[in-house]
Amino acid sequence: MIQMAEGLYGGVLVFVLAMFVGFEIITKVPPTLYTPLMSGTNAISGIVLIGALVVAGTDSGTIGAVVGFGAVVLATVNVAGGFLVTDRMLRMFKKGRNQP
Amino acid sequence: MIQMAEGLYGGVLVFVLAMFVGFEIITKVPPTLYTPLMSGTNAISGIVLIGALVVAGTDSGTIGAVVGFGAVVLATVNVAGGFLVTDRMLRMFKKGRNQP
Amino acid sequence: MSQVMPTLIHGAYLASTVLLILGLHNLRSPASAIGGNRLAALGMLVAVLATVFNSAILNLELILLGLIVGALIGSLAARFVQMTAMPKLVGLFNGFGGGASALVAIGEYGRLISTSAAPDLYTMLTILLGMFIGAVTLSGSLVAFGKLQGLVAGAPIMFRFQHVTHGLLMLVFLAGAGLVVQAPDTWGLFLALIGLAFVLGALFVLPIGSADMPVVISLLNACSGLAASATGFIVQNPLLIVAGALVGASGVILTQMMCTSMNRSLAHVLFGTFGTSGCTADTGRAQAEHVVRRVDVEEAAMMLAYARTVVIVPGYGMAVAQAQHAVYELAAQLKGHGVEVTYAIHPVAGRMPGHMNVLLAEANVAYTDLADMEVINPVFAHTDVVLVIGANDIVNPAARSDPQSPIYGMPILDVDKAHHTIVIKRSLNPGFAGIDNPLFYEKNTMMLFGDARTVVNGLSSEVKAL
Amino acid sequence: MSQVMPTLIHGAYLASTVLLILGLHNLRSPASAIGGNRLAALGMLVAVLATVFNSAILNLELILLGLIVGALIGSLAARFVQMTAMPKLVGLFNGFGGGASALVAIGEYGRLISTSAAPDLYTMLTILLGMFIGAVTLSGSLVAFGKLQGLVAGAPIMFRFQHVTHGLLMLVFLAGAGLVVQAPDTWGLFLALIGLAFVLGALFVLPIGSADMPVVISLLNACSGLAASATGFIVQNPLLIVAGALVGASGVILTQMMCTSMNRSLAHVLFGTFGTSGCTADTGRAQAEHVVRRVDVEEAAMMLAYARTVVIVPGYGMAVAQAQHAVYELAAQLKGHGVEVTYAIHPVAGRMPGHMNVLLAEANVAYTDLADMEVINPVFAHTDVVLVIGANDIVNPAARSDPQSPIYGMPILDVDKAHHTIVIKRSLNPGFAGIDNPLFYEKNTMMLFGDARTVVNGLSSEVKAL
Ligand SMILES: NC(=O)c1ccc[n+]([C@@H]2O[C@H](COP(=O)([O-])OP(=O)(O)OC[C@H]3O[C@@H](n4cnc5c(N)ncnc54)[C@H](OP(=O)(O)O)[C@@H]3O)[C@@H](O)[C@H]2O)c1
Ligand SMILES: NC(=O)c1ccc[n+]([C@@H]2O[C@H](COP(=O)([O-])OP(=O)(O)OC[C@H]3O[C@@H](n4cnc5c(N)ncnc54)[C@H](OP(=O)(O)O)[C@@H]3O)[C@@H](O)[C@H]2O)c1
Repeated sequence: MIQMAEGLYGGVLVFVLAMFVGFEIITKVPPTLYTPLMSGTNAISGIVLIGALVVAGTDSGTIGAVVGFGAVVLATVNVAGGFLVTDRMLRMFKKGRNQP
Repeated sequence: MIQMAEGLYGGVLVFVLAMFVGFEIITKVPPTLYTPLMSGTNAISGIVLIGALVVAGTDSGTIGAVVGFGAVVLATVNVAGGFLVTDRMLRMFKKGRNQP
Repeated sequence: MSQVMPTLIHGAYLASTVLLILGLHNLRSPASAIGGNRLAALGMLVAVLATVFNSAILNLELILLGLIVGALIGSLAARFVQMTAMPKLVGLFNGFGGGASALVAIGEYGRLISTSAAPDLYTMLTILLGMFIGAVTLSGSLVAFGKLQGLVAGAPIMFRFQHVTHGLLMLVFLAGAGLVVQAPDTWGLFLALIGLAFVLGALFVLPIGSADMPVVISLLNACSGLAASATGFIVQNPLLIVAGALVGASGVILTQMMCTSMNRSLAHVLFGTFGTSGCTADTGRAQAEHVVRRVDVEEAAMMLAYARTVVIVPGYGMAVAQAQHAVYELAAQLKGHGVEVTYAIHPVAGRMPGHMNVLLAEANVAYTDLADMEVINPVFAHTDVVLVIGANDIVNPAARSDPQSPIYGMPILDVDKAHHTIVIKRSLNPGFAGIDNPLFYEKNTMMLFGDARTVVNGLSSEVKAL
Repeated sequence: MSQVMPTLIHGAYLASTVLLILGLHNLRSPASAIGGNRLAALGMLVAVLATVFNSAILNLELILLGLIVGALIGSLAARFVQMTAMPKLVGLFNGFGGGASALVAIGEYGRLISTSAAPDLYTMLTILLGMFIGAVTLSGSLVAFGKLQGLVAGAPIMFRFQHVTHGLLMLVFLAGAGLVVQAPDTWGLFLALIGLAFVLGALFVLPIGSADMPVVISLLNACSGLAASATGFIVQNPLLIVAGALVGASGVILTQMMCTSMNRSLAHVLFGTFGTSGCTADTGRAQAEHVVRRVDVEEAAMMLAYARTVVIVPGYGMAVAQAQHAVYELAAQLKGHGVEVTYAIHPVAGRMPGHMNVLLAEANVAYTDLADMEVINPVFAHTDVVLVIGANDIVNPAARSDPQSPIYGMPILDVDKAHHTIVIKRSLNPGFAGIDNPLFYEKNTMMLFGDARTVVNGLSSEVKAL
């Protein structure tokens, strides 16, 4: 049997599956929403914040702390800014009164 | 850090992602193709043949051999029959000459 | 275990995963579907070859024999099955898939307890899960097949306290499973659990009427996928998990779609009773009150041939009568007379999703001549003649107008809006839902009684003679 | 590492994965999109909280400070950015994401080589990959932002042998990476590689004209996702892999879509030179040969107010002039006169996918009043007046008729088929593609020269006065 565990194989499989999920979902997004889609996915790429937290939280000297702190700030700007600006944009989209 | 490796978590994650892929793909299949879809996915569920091969290939006494043999036969019927009947059905679908 | 060339086998499994997904993806249009199915088959082949070459397989002859026997049976079945028997075949194959999963779980159980180390909790749980889903799928599918084939009584088989009995048996199974987890190496108990799972599967399907079998089969399709996924957890192979999940998703969506189109909940299909009572009474009352306009073959042929537009609505009766070739012939004759002919396909016409599409495709009808419900419904108002062939529930206007009707709210084909509607069936008997159809008594409806194939053949010759 | 409550954190990460996917899934319609975005944000929050509580984090104050500073900057930017500056903002944020990924890779490198054991090949490779994609994304995004902001020269910056230089630098990077893998604990070399990656990213974007920045930004969007995925491999967290892959897929699809709509290949955008030469010559020739019909604000207002149907085609000029509110006002006036007003949206109108939709939404235009290209094109033939506001390439009929044109084959809005077309722009100058537009010389085209906002405001007052 194949060990599911093996790092690289498992990781690549997860990556491929997620790519498929992404392709199938994004091709259904209408052009109307492309700009919010860009800023929204932008926010999602801030997921690297999770990695930044781990790096910043580990004891690895001053350099480690500085690098970690920088990563946390950058990723948080991305996350907070991305989701908020997307929300702001989407709230502007309104439905016509006459159409369903 | 989280070990990607841990069996259950990795397996469940892969399962969830594959479910999403399935849902997104299948909702795009037109009703015209629902019957071939059923028989085609039927064939795919014969993937358990991989497991059957492993069981049948391991030395585990007569019972093991019998069980393994049975599993291989059943799964192969499923795979071969499923793909072939789907192919037969799909070959019947024809495009009209006047429409594009 | 044996990891002779781990990178190669991982690559092969990854390729197989991608091929299976791309294959399904290509099922999105009839033009690409053939290629898609072949891609998926290729993916399966890659996985099988990689497994055979990778594992240090001991009894290769046995395995080859199994593969050959299976492939032979499978291809013969695929070659000779009639298109009208597809629901049965799919049902049977589901069972085989489930059975294979159960056997793999059992085999793994045997292997694990014969080795010294006690299997851990996780492994035992996945084995029990795989065995349970697999066995339930197998016995459930066999009963469903039996019902469709007429081997088992089609009518719902019920007895007192049946739900209570099911629940109790389920509890017994869970208790037994708990025991097995605690003391894994007790073959006796494990065998008893297998039997119990088998019984539960059969008991689950027996109370459901044969008319509801398509929904059950679609659900068991999902189960066979989930069984494969569970097996993937047992043998720790993600390829099985992925492929099984894809099948599971597909089965769930199709089941859901059928329930929505029939306007019933899944629970109602599985635990309710439907299509067995009340129909005769209803029909009697209705027939007495209303007037039925009949038409004969000659007159119907005239109406069709001199129409500008004709929409054909096929239903279960066309499948039963195997009239699809005759229908194609009639449409060809009409087109020769300059009539514009379209086929209107209701999502749950027939007894299986996409049933009519396959039958008409078999009879050479181009899929571009078929129109889905949403497309064709607005067209009926401008249609000269609608020809309903062996369809009933899917054209029942009570679904639109009568809040008391059990099918109220179900989307239907609005054939009653056409200028003229000709309905071919053998009697005024109800269809699948067992309820009367006000369409038959409408002013612009004409009934053309008889077996679908005979009548349509008759229409063809008349049109030809015109 | 620290696994205080492995099941809980796994559950949280799984929930986060599902929330992110469902969030994206809900972006499929404007009605569900707000909820979708919030679901995704919730998913992110769950992941962050779980991580903070799970890891035995040492310097919690530092982390909290980082979170607060980042959140503050992010929310201020989100609150005050102008909708017309969205491309810039997205570009900058991409850079931040890439930068964070690079820093995580660098931090992990530092941690690993400061512990005794030599990091294995796999880890070193993922670290180098994450650092490279992250650094390239950061410097590329900064240059792109600079170009859009006017800090860096917008024109393509090129020099001799530039592609050769890029190639050589890339080879140097690969060689250096090889060395680092062999002898991991050489900080100097690693730092040099970081610098090199940074330079490569900048060199990659510098030669591309500022007009092509939207494509570059979309591509860098994909890169920021892939960088996050690479980081997921480094810190062995599948959540990062999944989320990064989702972003990667989205960026790739949007890039592809833009290239298709502009009828150019991605390679041509990245390595070709476009929109810089030939335009003046073309324009000169064309102006000399053709007659241009002009119209003034009064007459145009009359035509619009007395039309039955008006289609408004907004383009980049409307964004530049910030005329969206004025346009809404004009449409309201016209509707008051009983005119049926629709907006026609070309997929690459403006400078960013969906640009016009956002601007019009900002000005309160209902998204149900907007029509996509496929829907509106057949309608133009029955339209009384089309009002083109600051659009040029997207209505250039040369794309249909002139095989010599660089945009030949690009799908356009067929405004030349309408009864009358009024074009508002400041001159006969070309737009993004730098080519002349035969539409301006057609018989039924009238030019209304001036700044979009001023002119549209003028039209509004005239219509009001009628
Ligand atoms: N497609 C699916 O996936 C699916 C799944 C589950 C359930 N269903 C259900 O199945 C039904 C399908 O509707 P439907 O309109 O296609 O079928 P139907 O409502 O079952 O009606 C079929 C009609 O065909 C007639 N018929 C039978 N044999 C015939 C023959 N040899 N020649 C001529 N007529 C014949 C019968 O009337 P006579 O006896 O008077 O001839 C019967 O009324 C729906 O209620 C749907 O909910 C469908
Ligand atoms: N949307 C995207 O995702 C995207 C991405 C990359 C590239 N592009 C490209 O961008 C172009 C978009 O086409 P488009 O028609 O929207 O824009 P365009 O072809 O760039 O034309 C814009 C026109 O607006 C006029 N204009 C500028 N400022 C103005 C003002 N203040 N008032 C009035 N008019 C003004 C300009 O003419 P004057 O100078 O005469 O006023 C110019 O010709 C396409 O070529 C597309 O391929 C789009």
